[in-house]
Amino acid sequence: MKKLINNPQDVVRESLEGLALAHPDLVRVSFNPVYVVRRDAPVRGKVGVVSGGGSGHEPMHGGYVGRGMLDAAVPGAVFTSPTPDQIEAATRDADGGAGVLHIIKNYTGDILNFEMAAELCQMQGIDTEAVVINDDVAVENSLYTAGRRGVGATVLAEKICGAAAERGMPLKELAALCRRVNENSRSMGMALTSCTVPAAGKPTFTLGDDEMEMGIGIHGEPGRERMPVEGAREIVARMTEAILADLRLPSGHSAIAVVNGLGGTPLLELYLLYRELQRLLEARGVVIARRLVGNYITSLEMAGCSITLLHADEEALDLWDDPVVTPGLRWGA
Amino acid sequence: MKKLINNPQDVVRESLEGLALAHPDLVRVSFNPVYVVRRDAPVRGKVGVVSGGGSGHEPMHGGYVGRGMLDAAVPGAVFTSPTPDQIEAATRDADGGAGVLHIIKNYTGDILNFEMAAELCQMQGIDTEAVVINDDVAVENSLYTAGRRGVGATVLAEKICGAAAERGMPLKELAALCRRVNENSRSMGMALTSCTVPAAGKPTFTLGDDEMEMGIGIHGEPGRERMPVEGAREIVARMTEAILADLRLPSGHSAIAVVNGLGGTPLLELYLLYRELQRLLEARGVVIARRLVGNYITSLEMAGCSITLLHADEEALDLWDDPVVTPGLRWGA
Amino acid sequence: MAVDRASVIAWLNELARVYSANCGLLTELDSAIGDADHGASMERGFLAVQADIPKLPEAIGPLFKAVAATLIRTVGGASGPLYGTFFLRAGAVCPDKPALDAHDVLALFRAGVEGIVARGKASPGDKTMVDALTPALAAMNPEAGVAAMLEAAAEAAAAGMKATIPLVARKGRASYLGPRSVGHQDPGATSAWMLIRAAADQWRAA
Amino acid sequence: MAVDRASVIAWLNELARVYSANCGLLTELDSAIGDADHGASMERGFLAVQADIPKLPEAIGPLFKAVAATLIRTVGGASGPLYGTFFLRAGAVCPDKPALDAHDVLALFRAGVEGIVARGKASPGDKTMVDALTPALAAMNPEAGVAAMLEAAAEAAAAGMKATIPLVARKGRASYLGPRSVGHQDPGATSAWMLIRAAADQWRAA
Ligand SMILES: Nc1ncnc2c1ncn2[C@@H]1O[C@H](COP(=O)(O)OP(=O)(O)O)[C@@H](O)[C@H]1O
Ligand SMILES: Nc1ncnc2c1ncn2[C@@H]1O[C@H](COP(=O)(O)OP(=O)(O)O)[C@@H](O)[C@H]1O
Ligand SMILES: [Mg+2]
Ligand SMILES: [Mg+2]
Ligand SMILES: [Mg+2]
Ligand SMILES: [Mg+2]
Repeated sequence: MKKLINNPQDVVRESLEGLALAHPDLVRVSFNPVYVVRRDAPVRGKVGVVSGGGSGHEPMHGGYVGRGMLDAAVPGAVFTSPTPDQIEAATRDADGGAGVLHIIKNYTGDILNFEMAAELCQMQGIDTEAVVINDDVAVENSLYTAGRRGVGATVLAEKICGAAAERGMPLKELAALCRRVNENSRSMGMALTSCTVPAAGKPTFTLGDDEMEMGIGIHGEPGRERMPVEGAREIVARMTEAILADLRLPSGHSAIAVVNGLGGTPLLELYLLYRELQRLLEARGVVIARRLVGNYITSLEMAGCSITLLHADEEALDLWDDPVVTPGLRWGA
Repeated sequence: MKKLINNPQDVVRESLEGLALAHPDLVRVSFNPVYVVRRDAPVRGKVGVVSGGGSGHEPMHGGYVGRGMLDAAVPGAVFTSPTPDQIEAATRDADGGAGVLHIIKNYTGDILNFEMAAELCQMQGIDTEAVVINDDVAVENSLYTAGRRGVGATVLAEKICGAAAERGMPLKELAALCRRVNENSRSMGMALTSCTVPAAGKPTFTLGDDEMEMGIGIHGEPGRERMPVEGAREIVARMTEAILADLRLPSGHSAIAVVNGLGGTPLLELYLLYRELQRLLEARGVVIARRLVGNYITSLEMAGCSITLLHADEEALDLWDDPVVTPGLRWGA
Repeated sequence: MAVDRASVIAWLNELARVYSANCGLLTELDSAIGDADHGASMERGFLAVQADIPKLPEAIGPLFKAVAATLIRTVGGASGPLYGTFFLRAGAVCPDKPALDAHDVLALFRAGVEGIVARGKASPGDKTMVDALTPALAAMNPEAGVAAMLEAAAEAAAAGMKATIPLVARKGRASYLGPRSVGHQDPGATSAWMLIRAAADQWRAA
Repeated sequence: MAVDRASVIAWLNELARVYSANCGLLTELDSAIGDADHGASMERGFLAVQADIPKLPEAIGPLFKAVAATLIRTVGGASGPLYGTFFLRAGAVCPDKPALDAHDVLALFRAGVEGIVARGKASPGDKTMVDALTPALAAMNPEAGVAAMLEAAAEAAAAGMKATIPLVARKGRASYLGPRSVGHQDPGATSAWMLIRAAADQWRAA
């Protein structure tokens, strides 16, 4: 394992120290317990928006803390959900008196830890609502699994709900909005190479020189199918078809699209993938009204990509355009 | 070679098509000859700022086109300087009547092609000034070499000169400012893995499981020394010492720092490196007044990093803070 | 003989040792059908518990609750809340006496395992830690005494753990794999077996 | 016999073939001490020249200038302007006649090589294409006739190319390597040798 780190055990803490040093104008970082919070939190009267999960997906979530997006982010160890005490402390710090929305990716660990945290918050009279993001079509959503995983839609939900909270939307409405964003979003990912968890010291899996993993998870969980590598056009088509098989996105309607790198994919390739995606959707009459192209929800150094589509109404587009001032996403200010 | 592309020969064009499709509000892309230009170019009365070079370093340069930074960028084939006709056409399109600044990285090919382009421009009565960026301390600046390479300082020069041009600075002054930025900047890079040029189809070099290349170039040119991998702290110290041996940056003074990923390094690691850098500079009494942490000048999918330091005066900091609205760098608007 | 505070501490120390020693193994199992963190998570949690030993309460019930709090605070992931709940529920049913007899031990294991099932909602056969814990519990006969009871439990846990290999996962991260989860031993079932094995080893004399 | 337009076209076709066939080799050489693009660049340039053949001017001088323009427009990097300048200068000194004799051929190679030196400012021994081109030029004796003159030139170019192996690079990208450039053959010297070798092969009958 070659990584630009000191000790595997210190990676998350030292990286968060770097985040705090680099963006003192945007965020504060608490270390005991660990969480990232908006410089000016809590914002009086505003609903707090909090998310969290294992580390290794940067800029998600710590890079999305700031005006117009998250009030706090709770990072766990690499690929390990954070613990209830962290979530509780972050929630307390993010609560401006109007309650706090928890945006949770659908993994057993995330759900259990956020659940326990919510119980702790309730005991202190903090109103919380939990919304579980489960947009990954790579995984069957059946009674016999833990359900679909939460991936790229999390970024969209954090941006859109962050904007709505900033405008003053109350907690219950915000949770409903978040659920709508989730219901109207689907994602699919693929990998060319594995990631290496620092503490594990070796790649989570290995792929042959001509193999790819279709439907990979953002924690290096194996995907739907291991198959021969294909060209960008075929890969984008495969992922987009899987998404559209599960998401109503009729001709003439608008989408917000994320073409996301998993950490080891050059931007040169991501823009090329975006070209393929837009051409494909245009052929179906779908307009990509807004988009992100870059590394937004990663899996350490994994080479690969994911596509997320949100069937967007006017409200979503309008909230999308609101100012956002975070280390990882910034416009309008 | 596994890459998210269609044909190796089409990579640059298809990626630029993606850039154009993704950012129609910011840039236009010409394909014959190939260059990227600000949506609203030429800006009447403003000096045009144009840069260019081989592709494979995204977001540089095409991602830096927009208000407050470049008027045009000229991408060549992967790692291959663009040709004079491209540069000339881009310069013409960027000329608002006040002349055009060429920001050139110090590579033989870039110099020769920009020289020939400048001759063509002169024949058409377009005033150009050329500034050559040569900030890479990995390479000895002796009479017996092509001189130091141009790397990270290019991003700083493009941002700062872009802001000054926006404020109305005339061409000669702008060129002088660009030279000052270059003279006050130094960089150093290192690699953990090689990049793979799409047309070459295999890695440019190979490193052992416990080797790193110190002083790597952004085209995968071998560096100063191949050596055993070290921890982040030692690596940052090694690079920073090399920079400070060549750059006067006295205690009490301010710097703009770039902690840059080469394309395959997770943001988690880059923030960790930033922590090491700030601690090291703090110990020397140097204040990092502004910084970038992320992928700003890359080398395809190479894992590794570079550090750039600019000894910044008030003018540089002030121009740094001006609004910038490009696909790759955005604030203040 | 019975399980006194010193035996409990010996068990916790042994768990810290076992999870450290098997960190690589658990991570390897988790790499195949999960996300390669189970080893580091278990090690981190039980090293934290070990570090807490000097500060642990005297009475065994509160002691287990303190262990639970430490696990919940340091492990994270799916296994943090699950093992945390195990010790929380075990602590809650622990009688207030200096040493536990076989009936007490059975009661606290039962409460712990039921807690895990209540939290995680996994059934036997879902390819989780429950597949080691449920047969272990079923194999516990307090009439045989602590040592024999736990030895039987550890053997049943081992069998349950191995029986996860042919299963299709239906809970947790491995469930995303569907049929591709077949042929791999569940990491959580493995750490659960180690939990019981360590008790059996440490409480042989009890 | 002399070099007529058909011979020139045959040379250009052969260059397109040679650079395509040796794209991998040139890139491999450039990987060792450069940036792994020399093969693709030369192939791209001379395939573009080949595609232009139907539209090339009749007279050899203007024809070479058109080739120069195509190379300058399609190659890029260091070699684009350098080889472009070669053909530009060669075209400029080309006499306006349907076929070139040995003196004409020498004159145009001299002008071309001088153009490369003027553009790139490399001296012999700097480990560049100049190390193949300068000895080639020195070996050209027009009294021997075109075929023998170019055969000698190609052999001298080959020797010059091989002689770059022990050199420390002082120009171009390889110069960044300092002493680490020793032991590698210069990619540009190799493509320059191919340029002359192809002329010698195609103009044997001239
Ligand atoms: N719902 C559940 N009920 C019981 N055990 C579960 C459940 N979900 C997961 N597990 C157990 O947790 C183990 C994984 O733990 P760990 O790797 O620490 O968590 P994560 O999956 O969050 O990375 C699995 O091997 C499985 O035994
Ligand atoms: N100043 C120079 N004068 C003559 N030849 C040069 C000079 N600089 C570089 N070269 C030649 O160019 C070759 C590299 O060409 P190429 O790989 O196409 O360009 P780049 O270095 O821009 O990638 C070198 O091998 C060398 O022979
Ligand atoms: Mg995990
Ligand atoms: Mg090149
Ligand atoms: Mg796990
Ligand atoms: Mg080259």
